Amino acid sequence: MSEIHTIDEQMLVAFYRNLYFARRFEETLADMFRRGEIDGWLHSGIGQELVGVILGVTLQAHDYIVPYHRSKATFLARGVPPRALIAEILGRQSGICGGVGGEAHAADVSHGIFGSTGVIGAALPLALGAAFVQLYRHTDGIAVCGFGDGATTQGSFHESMNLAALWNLPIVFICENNLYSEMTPLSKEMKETRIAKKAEAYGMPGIAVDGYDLDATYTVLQEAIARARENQGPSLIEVKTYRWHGHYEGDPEEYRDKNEVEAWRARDPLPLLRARVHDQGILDSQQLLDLEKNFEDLLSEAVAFAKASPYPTPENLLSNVYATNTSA
Amino acid sequence: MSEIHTIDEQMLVAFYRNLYFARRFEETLADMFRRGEIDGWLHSGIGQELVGVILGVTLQAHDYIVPYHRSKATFLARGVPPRALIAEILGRQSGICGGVGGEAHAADVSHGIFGSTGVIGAALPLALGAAFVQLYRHTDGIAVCGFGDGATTQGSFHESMNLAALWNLPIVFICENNLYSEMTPLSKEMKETRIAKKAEAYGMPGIAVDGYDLDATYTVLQEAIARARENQGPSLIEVKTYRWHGHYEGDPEEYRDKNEVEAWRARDPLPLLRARVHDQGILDSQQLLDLEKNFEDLLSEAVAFAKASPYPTPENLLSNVYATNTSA
Amino acid sequence: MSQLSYRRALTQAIDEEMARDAGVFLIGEDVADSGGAFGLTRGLLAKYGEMRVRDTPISEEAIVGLGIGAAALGLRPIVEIMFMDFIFLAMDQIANHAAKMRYMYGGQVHIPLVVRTLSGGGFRAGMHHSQSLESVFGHIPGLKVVMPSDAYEAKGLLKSSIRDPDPVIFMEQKSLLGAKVEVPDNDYLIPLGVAKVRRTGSDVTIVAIGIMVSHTLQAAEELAQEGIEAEVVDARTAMPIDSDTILNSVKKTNRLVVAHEAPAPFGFGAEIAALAAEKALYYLDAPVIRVTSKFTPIPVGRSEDYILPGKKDIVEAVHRAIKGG
Amino acid sequence: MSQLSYRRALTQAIDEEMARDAGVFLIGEDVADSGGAFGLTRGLLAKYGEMRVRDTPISEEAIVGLGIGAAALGLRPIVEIMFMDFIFLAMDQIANHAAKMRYMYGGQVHIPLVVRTLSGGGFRAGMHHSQSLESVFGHIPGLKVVMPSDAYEAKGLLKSSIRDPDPVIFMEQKSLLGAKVEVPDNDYLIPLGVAKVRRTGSDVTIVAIGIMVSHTLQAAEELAQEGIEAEVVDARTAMPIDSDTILNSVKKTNRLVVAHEAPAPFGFGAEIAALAAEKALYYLDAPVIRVTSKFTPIPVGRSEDYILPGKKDIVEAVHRAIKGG
Ligand SMILES: Cc1ncc(C[n+]2csc(CCOP(=O)(O)OP(=O)(O)O)c2C)c(N)n1
Ligand SMILES: Cc1ncc(C[n+]2csc(CCOP(=O)(O)OP(=O)(O)O)c2C)c(N)n1
Ligand SMILES: [Mg+2]
Ligand SMILES: [Mg+2]
Repeated sequence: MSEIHTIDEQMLVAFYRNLYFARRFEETLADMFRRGEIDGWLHSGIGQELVGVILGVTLQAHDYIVPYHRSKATFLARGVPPRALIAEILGRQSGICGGVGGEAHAADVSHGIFGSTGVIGAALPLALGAAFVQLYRHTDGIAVCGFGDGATTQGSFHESMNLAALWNLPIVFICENNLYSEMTPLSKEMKETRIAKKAEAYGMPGIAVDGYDLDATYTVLQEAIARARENQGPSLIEVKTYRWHGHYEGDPEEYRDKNEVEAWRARDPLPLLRARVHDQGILDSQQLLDLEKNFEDLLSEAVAFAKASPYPTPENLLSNVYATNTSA
Repeated sequence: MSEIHTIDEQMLVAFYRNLYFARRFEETLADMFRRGEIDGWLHSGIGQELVGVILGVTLQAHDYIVPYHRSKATFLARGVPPRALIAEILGRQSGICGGVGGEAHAADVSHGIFGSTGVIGAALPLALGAAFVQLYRHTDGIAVCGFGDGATTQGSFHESMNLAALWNLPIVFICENNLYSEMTPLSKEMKETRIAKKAEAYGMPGIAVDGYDLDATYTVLQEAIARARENQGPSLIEVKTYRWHGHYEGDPEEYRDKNEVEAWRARDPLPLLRARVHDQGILDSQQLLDLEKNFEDLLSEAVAFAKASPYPTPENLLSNVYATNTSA
Repeated sequence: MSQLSYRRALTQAIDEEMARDAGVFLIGEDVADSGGAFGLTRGLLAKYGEMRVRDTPISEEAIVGLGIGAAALGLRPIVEIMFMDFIFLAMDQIANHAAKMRYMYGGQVHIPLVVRTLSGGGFRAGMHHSQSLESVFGHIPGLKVVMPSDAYEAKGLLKSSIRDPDPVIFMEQKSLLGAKVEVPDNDYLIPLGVAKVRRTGSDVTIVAIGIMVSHTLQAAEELAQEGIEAEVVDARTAMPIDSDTILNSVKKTNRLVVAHEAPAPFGFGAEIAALAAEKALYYLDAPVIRVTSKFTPIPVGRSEDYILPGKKDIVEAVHRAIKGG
Repeated sequence: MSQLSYRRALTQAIDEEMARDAGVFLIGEDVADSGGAFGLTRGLLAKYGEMRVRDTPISEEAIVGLGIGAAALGLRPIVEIMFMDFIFLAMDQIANHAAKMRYMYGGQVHIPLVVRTLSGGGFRAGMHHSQSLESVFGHIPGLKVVMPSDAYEAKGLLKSSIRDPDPVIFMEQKSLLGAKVEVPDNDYLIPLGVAKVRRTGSDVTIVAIGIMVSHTLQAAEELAQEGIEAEVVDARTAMPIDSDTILNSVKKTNRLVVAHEAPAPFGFGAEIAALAAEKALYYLDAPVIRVTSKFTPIPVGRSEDYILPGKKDIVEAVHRAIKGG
């Protein structure tokens, strides 16, 4: 990383808006889950929103994101309507995937988001395809692929890093290292825990960054994105971050120390960013409160919309297996 | 690698005997293939025998080898009867696998050889099992796993290296880098072509060595073997070597330059080793000739035996699908 | 004898076999420290130590391969794949290596490996956490495939699987985890490849497997009230298939319905229907009917209820079978 | 119209489609510089350049995943897996992603991906170079599976597969590579999911797929000399299954034999037999007979001849079907 890139006022506000909203979105979902309003599971991204926000805000419309599996922040910051995202998580017809994919398999190709999967590690090969399409079409678009530390021990990580470097694909791999893979700590996933360093095996730059430091993360991401965009090749970014909630909502979290959680929570980038926006005089207290109030309304409306939406019909559920009208 | 280990006279002779025999064995098979005496394929290991010979001679009886797929030298040097190996390659009942496995899938567990497979890269996870068994049983035995450069781009390579380092398994990974994967040159397999360096991503030592240099290769292997045996952990050894024949016998070899082949052939370790055994006064010319003559007899006998052996019977071919008498 | 959940029956089976045979060990993601993502292996680490109960990284291919290697060389590994859907990542190791190794090495090795995995619907977690893949594995010569239908079956079949000399894919039925039945505290085995007639009847044979056995037994009760006596055969293992038990029942009832949770094409029902069409054709008085999931991926949330088959589908199928088509 | 080998028919199909549609590209191990391990893609690199014809490292999972991603975002990838046996390494990408992506994203994407792969026996290279896995893929909702039975079929079906909006597993029959038939030089398509009656007959229906079609046609000639007229249906695709064509034939001949190279359990024959038992039971005058390989891995060398099915087995099966069991 060279010197820190400056974030202009407009972007700072965009980051704040999106970070605030992503946090409230996550909190709202967690509450809903606790109240039994969500079928299946919920994997909270709370505490890890910053990277997704930066990506969502800074990437160009023709870039593709294969999102990190907790990153609802990416979806929102890219402009996916909150109501359609909640509806998807609730399995409703009005969801971005018609309510069939749900939390783990949500995609919105019209917003350049694709490749989400319930299979850890499987996103990376898919992301190669997105990068290859950019190359093939001679666009200046890129692909970004997010995943966790746990995914780096999958064979697919290795094959994908190798192929991306070999073919000089316009892609940025972003590993959100939150120190755990479900209940397993990093030290039981790998002996070499410096994930960024693994990039060397592929002849690719690898950079680690504190994911709670907005400026550092912004800088590292912008440089990697620029590299990819200018056809200088892929990068691996290891973002050191932390999830505040359990692996899934309801996780008893016996495997980690409350103090560890508290230490990360104490570094929460959200109030820091709010203070910065305020102290730099970009938005005053009232403007901040108005903005936050607006988001609460937006959220309530989105939840109400989603809850009122019907579930997929049998006809919906039998569609889209094939593009042609094939029946078995 | 620290300083070069000295090879004592007895071992030098053992290396010579085995290298000579392995070479003649390979040549004999290639001739037979040309004459149409072998069904299916033959993948010659000619030019790459040295590593297999060193391993076969120096490993202990309770060590396991998962052999590199061209390494007939390993089998022979470990004491597998040549007749039974040829019979296997000819698909005869008297082969080491009853003639069912053939060249690519030959194993001889009584000689500690297991895990060969027709699937590139699949041997590495299997080898983890062999190393794990040693650990589990508290033996001082180890596992050695051979594979080519092509295998290092498989996901299984990554997962296996990671797990071996993490669990401190007593294993030595040996990559015979012969610069090609079938018709594909190394530069089209990976951007970072220093295979040994890839070990760093796993927190494992990785050492490259000239596989035509007996002393260097011997030293590097002995050190890695000792490390594994003393529970200091796994290693990755990249042996730089070259196959003189095509990928398979009959390969038109359009993808490489004859001069490249000639340059490697000119460095053939076999005559060098012969001269060394002779010049050091360990064996005189007559002893060498006698020894070589003996091997010719052994080979002829082995070929004759194999050719005279029956093919598997229907009953043989229907056995061993299950250990129990299950029929579908 | 006590009421035991499917979950605890599985734990007990592993525990008893680990106590009995020092060669049995267990590896998988989150199986040790945290006792399994679903608590199935709780307590085992404390009892058997780190050598025998181990957490692994997310490396399905490597851990299954390790299991195969260790099995071939004399140990008895149990490898857990958290959800069956992820088993595809280890497919080469299972289908090309575990299944074929004994054969390709001419009988030099056994592969007493058990791959335990949660299968089927019930968690509403969608297409990557809900599949039942018994027929994919049953098609590969060399593998055995076990699908216990309740806690009693789970314990006896898992113990047999662990002792079996061949590789076994052991499919734990997700939606049965909490279901309790009487389970003996002591050692007992249920042989692999022997189906069980769970209910006798003369009007129709329903061959069911896994979770569908409970739905079928309930359907049979309902049918009995209409005067239709169904014979319910719990197939127990998708491979080997106990064709004698199945065909004998068909020859008696002259009608066949097959029920499984996986989709129909190339599924368990196809094989059973083919068996009947091959070996009991002249006994069949009505078309064979398959009760299966719809031919789609499994959607998330409650939508899965529409895709997966249930009691109602079985009752309807029997009505059709009785009517003769 | 000229005599063309299966091998060249495949090359021609790819060539024509690449010329026609700039979105079609081809990747795989050794497909570019050396024109394929079996020469199937010779000349394409020179013609279409490095962006569209690319050698890959040995990374089956990554290259298939790349193909899926590129397909979802609008290109038409052809990914070659050198031997079908290695497809297991890409199984998660194919079965969990190519197959399910359209469904799980609610129809936002198509996956016009073709995975071309050499399948079946014929090279005598044993268990890791000889499998036919159509039923494994046919079982997964979302995939299509194509098995061309001669050069004419190969060209027309491959062209359709490339244009198809869904993921297709295209199984090139190894032992047919050199076999020649008349093949039009021009553009023609054979629709996926439409079986072809290759020979009409009234005494028995033989449904065959892939390489077994040629064995079956030969068997039919032999049977004709005994006065038995077999109707031979080339299924062409294992998924979708053209049940109409198959059932109509069965309803006409009242006897059914199914022939495929894969083993019987959960195989193509199981599905066809089940179809008949479900939808044409009352038309069947004799047990359905499956002609398949034996239920073992495939041994190396000439031993494979004993394990794989051939003309003789078909003739015998028909004799049994005619006798009625
Ligand atoms: C192939 C596969 N194996 C196991 C799982 C179960 N699983 C879901 S999330 C997870 C941990 C992932 O850890 P990481 O990649 O670090 O992401 P995090 O959840 O920490 O954000 C596991 C093991 C899975 N979904 N896919
Ligand atoms: C999974 C898999 N993919 C492809 C092949 C076909 N294949 C056989 S050998 C080979 C090249 C292997 O190269 P390398 O590992 O360098 O070993 P070498 O043959 O050079 O000794 C390939 C691609 C295979 N056997 N297995
Ligand atoms: Mg993590
Ligand atoms: Mg090589």
